[in-house]
Amino acid sequence: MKKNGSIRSEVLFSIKVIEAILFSSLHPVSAKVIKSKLPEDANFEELIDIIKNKYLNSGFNLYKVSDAWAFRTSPEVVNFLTVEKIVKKKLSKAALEILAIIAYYQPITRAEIEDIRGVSVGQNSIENLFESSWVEPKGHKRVPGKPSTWRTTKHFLDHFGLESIKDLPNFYELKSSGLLSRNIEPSLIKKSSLSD
Amino acid sequence: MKKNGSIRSEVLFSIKVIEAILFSSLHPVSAKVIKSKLPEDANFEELIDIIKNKYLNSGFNLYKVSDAWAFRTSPEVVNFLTVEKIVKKKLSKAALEILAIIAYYQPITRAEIEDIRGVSVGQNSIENLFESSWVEPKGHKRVPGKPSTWRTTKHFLDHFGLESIKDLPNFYELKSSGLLSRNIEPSLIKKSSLSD
Amino acid sequence: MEDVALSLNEDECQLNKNENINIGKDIFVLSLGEFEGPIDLLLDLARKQKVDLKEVSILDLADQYLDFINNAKNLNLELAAEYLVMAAWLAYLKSKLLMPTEDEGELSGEDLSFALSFQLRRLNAMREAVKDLFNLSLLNKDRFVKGNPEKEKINLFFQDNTCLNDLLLSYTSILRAKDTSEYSPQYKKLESVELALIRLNKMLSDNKEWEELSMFLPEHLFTKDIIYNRSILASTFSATLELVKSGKLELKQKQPFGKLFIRNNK
Repeated sequence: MKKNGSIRSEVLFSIKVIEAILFSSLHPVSAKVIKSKLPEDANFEELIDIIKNKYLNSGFNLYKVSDAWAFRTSPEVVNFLTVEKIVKKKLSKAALEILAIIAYYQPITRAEIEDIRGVSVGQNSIENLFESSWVEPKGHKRVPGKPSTWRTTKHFLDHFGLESIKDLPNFYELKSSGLLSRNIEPSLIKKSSLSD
Repeated sequence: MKKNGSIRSEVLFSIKVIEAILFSSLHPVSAKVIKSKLPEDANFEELIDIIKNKYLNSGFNLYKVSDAWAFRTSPEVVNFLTVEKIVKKKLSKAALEILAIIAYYQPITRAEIEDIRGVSVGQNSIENLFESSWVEPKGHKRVPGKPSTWRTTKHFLDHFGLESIKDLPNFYELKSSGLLSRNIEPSLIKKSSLSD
Repeated sequence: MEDVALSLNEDECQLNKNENINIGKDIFVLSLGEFEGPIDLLLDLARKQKVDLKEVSILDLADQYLDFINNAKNLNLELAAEYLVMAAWLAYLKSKLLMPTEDEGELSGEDLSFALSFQLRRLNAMREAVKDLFNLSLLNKDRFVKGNPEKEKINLFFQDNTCLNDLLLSYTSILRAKDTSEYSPQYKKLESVELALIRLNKMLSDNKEWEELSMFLPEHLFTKDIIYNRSILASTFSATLELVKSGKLELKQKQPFGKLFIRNNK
């Protein structure tokens, strides 16, 4: 295959063909299919070996999958392909209500939350808040059934910029801010100093 | 970048990272995205040059599309590829002509395209090109009515294998012959008749 | 982005698509529908002159176009207005070229024919450009993208956008909702006519003389509750009328808006 130390041009061309086939193919390409594209006298194994070595230190390497071949990105650099995206989202209305009730009435059981809301609390609602580190269990209430009680976390305080749970505006502060008036106007909500 | 004739290992690793990023992406990847994955002191232009040369004689080559890069199979070996058929969307003769006019005259308004073609441009012609990602609006022309102007997209460049609009066939010849001017004003008529 | 490949058929590249049109000959096949307007037709005619477009004789071109239009008219074909406008313009251009005038401020025949030739060359250049573009290495035809692009590994970071105001609004909405459920309207304190009747009956039992009605109001009439005070006045008067009607009481008034006097009717 080699002549005076230089790879013959037919070999170079066959290599190009194999590279392009593997690059453009949706699936690993079988030896049979590749061979069908090459001249009869091509030494398939040798060509594959050359290609394998050529891409040994590349960002992608030649892999054998059963009797087929494919290029795959090198595991070394796979972490550089990760795209990091920040998704901004708000808590759902229900989750926010439950969180607010836990914040104001902690420690509190699920049943007590349901009492306050007047509707049942979905099985996952509190668990979701727990997984997002908003709330955490705080022991059990000493009543029949020993239900878990919940309280807010340090993450909760951090997120809302509160030093302690006592910094949440109390009932009278809410009332004087106008947030409790019956006919609360959207403009009032926005103007409210609480939004700052 | 070189030390004792050998490329430093950080450079080798950066090359691997770029190769992997470009290899794994279907669409051209912008310089900005690639740079975000490299060390701060990496010489991006030099790295891209090294990769471009490395794949000059491969089955796939590095193409620059505007400010982005992509691997594409080499046109040399196209006959050896059996690629899964891609839906061919035929554009009408008129649409192709409008596409070419937008490419050569961009940014250009619908009225100016009509001037060049001598016929009115159907309401949907440009919109169809837009929906197929060949053209995009580029602001408004500061003339009465503030008409939208159009330009070709990065996808257009990618499709025709052009690095920039200046690489359009005969772009400079057409420009220097005055044929790329929009208006036929008396002054222009005399000037360009001299330029021939 | 859609993955589409543009294709250009060979027949779409044919610029000389109307080889069968012979101007001024006995065989005349007219198919205006193949032209995209008069400029397209003119370009086609210009290419028939088989010279560089720069060298095209505008005078010959005008003649050929006018012949074409006249033939169409003779065949009683309906011509679109734009073709007729162009014919009129070319006739004007022809007259300018044949009989040059020295009118300042008007474009000369040369200027006009250059403008037309420019327009034809410009459109022709774009038609050639379409062909040239499709001779490039096209994506998905000559060059291919990676067949199996790797799935972008995306790490999503959810950043919670909930602010304290959201929390407080949520809480206060709960409080307001609870408040509503316990809401009971407070009725104003009023004296009913029934109560006034009972009071009057008690007070009138042993009264035979005329007495002012105001004497029969309750002792502590002037409370702070003005509405209550007025209701007592109203109910006392209503009760009085009720008792008069049933014949238990007599009522008299000396003048309009004067004082009311009552006495037992027994």
